[in-house]
Amino acid sequence: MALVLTQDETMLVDSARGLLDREAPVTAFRALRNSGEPLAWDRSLYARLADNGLVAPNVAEADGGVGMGIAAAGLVMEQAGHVLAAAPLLSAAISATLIAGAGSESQRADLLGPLVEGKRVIAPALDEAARHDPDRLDTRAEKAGEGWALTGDKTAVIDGFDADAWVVSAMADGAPALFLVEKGGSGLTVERFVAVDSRNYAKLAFSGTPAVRLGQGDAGAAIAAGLDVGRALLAAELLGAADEAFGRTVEYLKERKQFDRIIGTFQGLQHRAARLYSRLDLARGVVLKALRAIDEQDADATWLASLAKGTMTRLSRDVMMEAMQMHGGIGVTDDHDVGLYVKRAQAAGELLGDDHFHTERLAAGKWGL
Amino acid sequence: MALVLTQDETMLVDSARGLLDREAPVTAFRALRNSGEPLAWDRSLYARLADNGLVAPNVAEADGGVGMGIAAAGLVMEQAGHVLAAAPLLSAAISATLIAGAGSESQRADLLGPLVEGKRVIAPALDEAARHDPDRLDTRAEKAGEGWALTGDKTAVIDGFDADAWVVSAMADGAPALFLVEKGGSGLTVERFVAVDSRNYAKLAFSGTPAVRLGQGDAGAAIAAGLDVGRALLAAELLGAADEAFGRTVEYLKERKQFDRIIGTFQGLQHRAARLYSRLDLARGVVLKALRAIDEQDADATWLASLAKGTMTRLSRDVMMEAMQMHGGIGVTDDHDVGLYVKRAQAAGELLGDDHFHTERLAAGKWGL
Amino acid sequence: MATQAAPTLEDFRQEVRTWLEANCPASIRNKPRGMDTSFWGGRNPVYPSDDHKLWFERMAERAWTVPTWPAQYGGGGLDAAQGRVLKQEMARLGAPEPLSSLGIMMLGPALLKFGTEEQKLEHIPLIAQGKIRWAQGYSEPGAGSDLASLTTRGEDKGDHFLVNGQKIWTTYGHKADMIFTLVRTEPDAPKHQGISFLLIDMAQDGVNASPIRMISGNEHFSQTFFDDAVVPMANVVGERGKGWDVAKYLLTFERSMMGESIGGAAGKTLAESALEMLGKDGLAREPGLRGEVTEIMMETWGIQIASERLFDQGKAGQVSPFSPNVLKLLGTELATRRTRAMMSLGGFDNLAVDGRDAYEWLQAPPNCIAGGSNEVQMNVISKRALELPEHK
Amino acid sequence: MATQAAPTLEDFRQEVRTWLEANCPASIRNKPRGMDTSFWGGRNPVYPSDDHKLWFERMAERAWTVPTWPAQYGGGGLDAAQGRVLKQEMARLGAPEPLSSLGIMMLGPALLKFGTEEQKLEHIPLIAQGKIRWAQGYSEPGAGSDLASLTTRGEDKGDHFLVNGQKIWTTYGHKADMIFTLVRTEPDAPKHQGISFLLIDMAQDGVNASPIRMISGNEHFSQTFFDDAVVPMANVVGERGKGWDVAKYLLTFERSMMGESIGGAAGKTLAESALEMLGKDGLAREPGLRGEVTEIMMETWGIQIASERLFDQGKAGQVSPFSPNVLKLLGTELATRRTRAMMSLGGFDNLAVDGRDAYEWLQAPPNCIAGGSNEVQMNVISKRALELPEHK
Repeated sequence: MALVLTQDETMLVDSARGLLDREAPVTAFRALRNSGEPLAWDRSLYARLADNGLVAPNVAEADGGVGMGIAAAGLVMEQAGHVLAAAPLLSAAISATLIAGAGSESQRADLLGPLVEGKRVIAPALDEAARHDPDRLDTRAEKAGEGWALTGDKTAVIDGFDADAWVVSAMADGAPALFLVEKGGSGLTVERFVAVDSRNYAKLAFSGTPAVRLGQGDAGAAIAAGLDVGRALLAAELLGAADEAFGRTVEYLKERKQFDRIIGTFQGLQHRAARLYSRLDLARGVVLKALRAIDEQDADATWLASLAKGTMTRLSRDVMMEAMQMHGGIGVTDDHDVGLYVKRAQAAGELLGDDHFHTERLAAGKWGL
Repeated sequence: MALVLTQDETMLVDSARGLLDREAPVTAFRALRNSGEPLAWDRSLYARLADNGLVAPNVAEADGGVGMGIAAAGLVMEQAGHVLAAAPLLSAAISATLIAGAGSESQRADLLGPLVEGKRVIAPALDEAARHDPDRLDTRAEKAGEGWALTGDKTAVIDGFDADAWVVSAMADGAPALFLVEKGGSGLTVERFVAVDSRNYAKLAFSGTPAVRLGQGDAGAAIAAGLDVGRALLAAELLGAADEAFGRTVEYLKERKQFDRIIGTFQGLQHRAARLYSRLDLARGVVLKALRAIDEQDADATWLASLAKGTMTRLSRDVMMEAMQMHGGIGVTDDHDVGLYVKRAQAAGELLGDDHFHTERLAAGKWGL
Repeated sequence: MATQAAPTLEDFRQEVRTWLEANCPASIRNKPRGMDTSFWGGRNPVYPSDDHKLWFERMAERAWTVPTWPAQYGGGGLDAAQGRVLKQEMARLGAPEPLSSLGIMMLGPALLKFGTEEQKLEHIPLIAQGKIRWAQGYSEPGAGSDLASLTTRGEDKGDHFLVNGQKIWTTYGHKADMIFTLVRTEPDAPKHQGISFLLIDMAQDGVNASPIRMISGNEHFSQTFFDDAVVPMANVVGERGKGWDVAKYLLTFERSMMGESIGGAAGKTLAESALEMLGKDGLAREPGLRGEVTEIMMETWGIQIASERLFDQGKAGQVSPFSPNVLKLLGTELATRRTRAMMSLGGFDNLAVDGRDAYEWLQAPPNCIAGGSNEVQMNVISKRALELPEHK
Repeated sequence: MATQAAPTLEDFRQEVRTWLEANCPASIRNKPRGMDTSFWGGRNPVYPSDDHKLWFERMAERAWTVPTWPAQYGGGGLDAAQGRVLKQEMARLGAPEPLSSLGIMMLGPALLKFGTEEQKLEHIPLIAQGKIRWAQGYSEPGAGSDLASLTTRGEDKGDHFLVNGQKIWTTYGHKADMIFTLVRTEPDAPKHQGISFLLIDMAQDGVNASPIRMISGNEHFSQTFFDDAVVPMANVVGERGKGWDVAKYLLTFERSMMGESIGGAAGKTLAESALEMLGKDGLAREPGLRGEVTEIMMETWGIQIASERLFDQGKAGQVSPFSPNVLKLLGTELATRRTRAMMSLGGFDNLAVDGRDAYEWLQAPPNCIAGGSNEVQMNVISKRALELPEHK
């Protein structure tokens, strides 16, 4: 596994960054937030991203995708993190992984094409606890005629409000399984959750809701794969967001004057900035390694996903604190962009497990502590 | 409880500092270390300390002491920490607490007078695990004629090598009890333990060793009191040592030139020094509060002892790291005093529970986490 | 060792306890502080509830809005120990402050120290009775923590100054009646001098304030614009050109307050919240989070002890001049950690944009910047407490 | 994605594995590194054991003491990927380095880049075969990390320099045969210039070295005194007066090495040690210590990945010039934390003055100072990577 980008990947990054800089600058996200639009993302932007092959680029060519792996999806997420692009990229990549992992051939053909084309938004609904706890799976699926019926509650559903469908985990016949629930199904309640990061989230309640099972048998491995992917991608997004917030802060240090000096000349601030630079430099390797490990089915892939998510949750938090502190008063006003990064970092940090969760997961799972 | 010193205490501090500065400067400790003298402390210095009422000033007047409480003992330890005075002050204060807590009236009269006068060194032997674990008590005491016989092993016995006697915890009749073991008893092995801080330590092995029981019944409360006292006093000593190492470092910052500048003018170092100053300022209150709480039998006394020991273990470690780093190369040579403080802080930090131990003790015991 | 509690103080405690229990309406006890549950006084008072009004009026009648201020200026006349007892008993009952006020927290102490007898007699009773709501106006756009470089100027017109300029981070500027502020009145003096401490009535055309929205959504601060604002000469506090001394004295108060408030009496401890939110079993499954909670509890206890020690040192006349800097630095940082830990404890649910925990989390970082940024605190400690040299 | 493992590399791996298994004596495998178990070569070689001697001779025969150096100067001639395979296979078997040498780690790379053909032909084979033990002499008393201010001077005597002055922190100065050093040879040049990189034979009256005892008790460093030491003109590496360029290039190596060594292949991981020392149950009773171990493991993994990435970037020609600074800063700090955690794990027993853990704990902090203190690393990152301005 080479921890440098391939030429194809470099081109993908350039294309993603170019598109996002043009069409999804932070001002666009701010406008969307201020509009109060419940969807919380921009349909035309998402269509443009799909047109450019940037939606779930991990979907295999055989399934209608570009087959560039999770590394490519991560690089796109990193660019999206830079501009806080509001688009259901994360949910698309996770759902695609779940569908590819559990679905039958025909289900993959039916579902993945439209997903990659940005025509259908399918949100993953895996969590049931306020603090991420993948072992908790109380939602039940029972046979109902030809299909299945779900009963239970889901929370922290990313891009789950006004989605076209949801991939839902539930216990079926004593094992975890995955189901597709279509919008408007009976006994389905979709509650919008308005979060500090102004993204799209929902809580779902199922009460005998009709559902189609993805494939057959135990979907535990597919769910685990979906979690790994989600964690690695969130780490990549946090890397982009932290990189951007840090970069803007360094620029501010070069401009702002206090006590008759450019504040960037104060060694107290210089050394703090140098530490963040160093940690970001290391984290870049960790995130890329996690993405590559998933693509190469490395035995450590799931642990590297935790390493990346845990590392980036903590690092992005520290970067955001310093970004606020070094910007001074202006950085904690709503008019300034720093706050938007702070809020996104907090939300992305908590989703699919924060630093504490992943530290413990590694301690117990990887190192047997 | 007032968190300022009384006039008597201020006088005690001045007297202790004066005596120690004159008769126990760091050079004296270094000479003792280099001599390889197994006792590792200076009998004449100890006699002078005792003459001045500085040995176990917590011993009540009724028991032959000056009755100034643990606060006074702590203030003396703090001064001893400043100069790294090698004298069995800590073991004296702990043993005195154990004897006062468990001993009969006649035992207190017999034992505490000579202890306070510096004529007999009695070392506490409570620990049995490499990592402090007061719940572990495998040493057994059994009736043997008029007296008792001990069997088991003790470690981390402070000032335990070549002591005149030891106060030893052991299980007797199903409850913890305290015993006095005299030097040269049969079935007693005293192994010298040469530690990084060049202080006096021993490991003891008992095999049917004759022992006199202190008082009767369950000595659990006396042992707990001894541990509280030991922890608070170690915190006080660490405060003195950290204060001294920090003060010397600040002075060095004012002298040393690098890159054509006094290094104390570098804001990177200034801010780090300011943080340590702030933490030391807070810690001073915490240590004094813990000492006062023991004297006033405050309900939180045992938790405050843990707060003080945990806080000072961590803070002194951070101070010592910065002392080395800010002194640069010279600070990590054996010729320089910084290393002596580093080593003492490590040892005093581990004795009777380090930061991890006390943090957990508070989490579970005080806050029910 | 003798304890502080002389019998008379214990009597006072009993009396206070009885009175508070009889007079503090049950409906307003043990409510979370902050947000919109405080009464701020002013020319157009807005009471959070009728019971708040009742409570305020009863307390104001005894002047227990300002219990330790001198009685001759309308204060409660209690000594420091009695004031502490009142505070403790209010905390014990969960009674709210009857009146939140920058006049009490900041201007009053400054007037008592630097004000003329006329100023004290004019302003202090109005503060005690909540008649005037005061704002604080120090910082300016571009100046931030560097107060010495401020440019708002007051032109000497004989019996008054004509003030022009702009302030930022004016606490409650758009809701206040009057503002105490730093204005450059001696244009020829060196930068650190020539600044006066002026009291300005905001009910005039020359003063306009507009709110600043913070990342938490609150609008406690504003920008304040002075455009030929008229300020009588009698409204200079302290000497002309020496406003810096008054401001420094006040900043000391503000800093201690910001730091100490962390250990605030009211509300649940972080450990209690953690147990409530995740339970002991839940915490056992997340040792990292449990450890973080424990460390914050330990440091919080340290800050509380520091605050207790500061009080004792005050009585003994042994206060370190740098305690406010230390408390501000460590206290505000600890608050950011504590509020962040609360966010983690609540997980996804605490991301709710209208949640109390999210609000407090976003309220904490500004305190590391306000009142002299924490970098300024470290500079002060480094230069004045440690006497480290400055680079020429 | 294509992996790097071309079939031929796999063949090479098999061949290496077989050869190592046949040639590395079992008695010296899987031994803790450091202390006195390494072979350092030199004119008066001291082998830790006969098996070490055998191992060294076998490796030296294949020039696998310096596997990736060019064959024409006596190197092993392997490419980077093959060199890595050899390293991995040695780690897998627990085989020690056959020859520890500052000649290999530092001088060799400098000579290969800056040396004349004559210098390469003269010195590199001797380094590869362990015939000369080299010392490094940069710092001076009073100069520390501020190398530009050094004062040891070399007087131009036509065909040689006469060197006078004093160096400190000379690595293995009192055990070495020759020393590479920075000497001011152009007295009229500005401070940052006028320094040359000289190779000095220590077997002469004009050079004397005495060991410095460190807090760990080791004596790896010395003070070296030059008193009319004679250095032929041919022993200038690189241009006269441009020794700074050579030293900077070498410091880069040193820094990466110091940082990367933290993730070292040999030995147990901290988690393994923790389980061995306290057991799973013991750790469960000390969640704080367990958490500390976990965090260090995570950061160690991060450093290992950084080192892997640096290698891949090297192959792709995409190395960041600041990676050495980053690795040095974070790696040496992590080592201090790791060795300290080991001290805690061992509790009282690890306080033993002759214990391995105590030795390593006391060995770690000097690395945060040596090779350019970590403050210097932060300065470099701040000024060059972030381009933050300097205060005039």
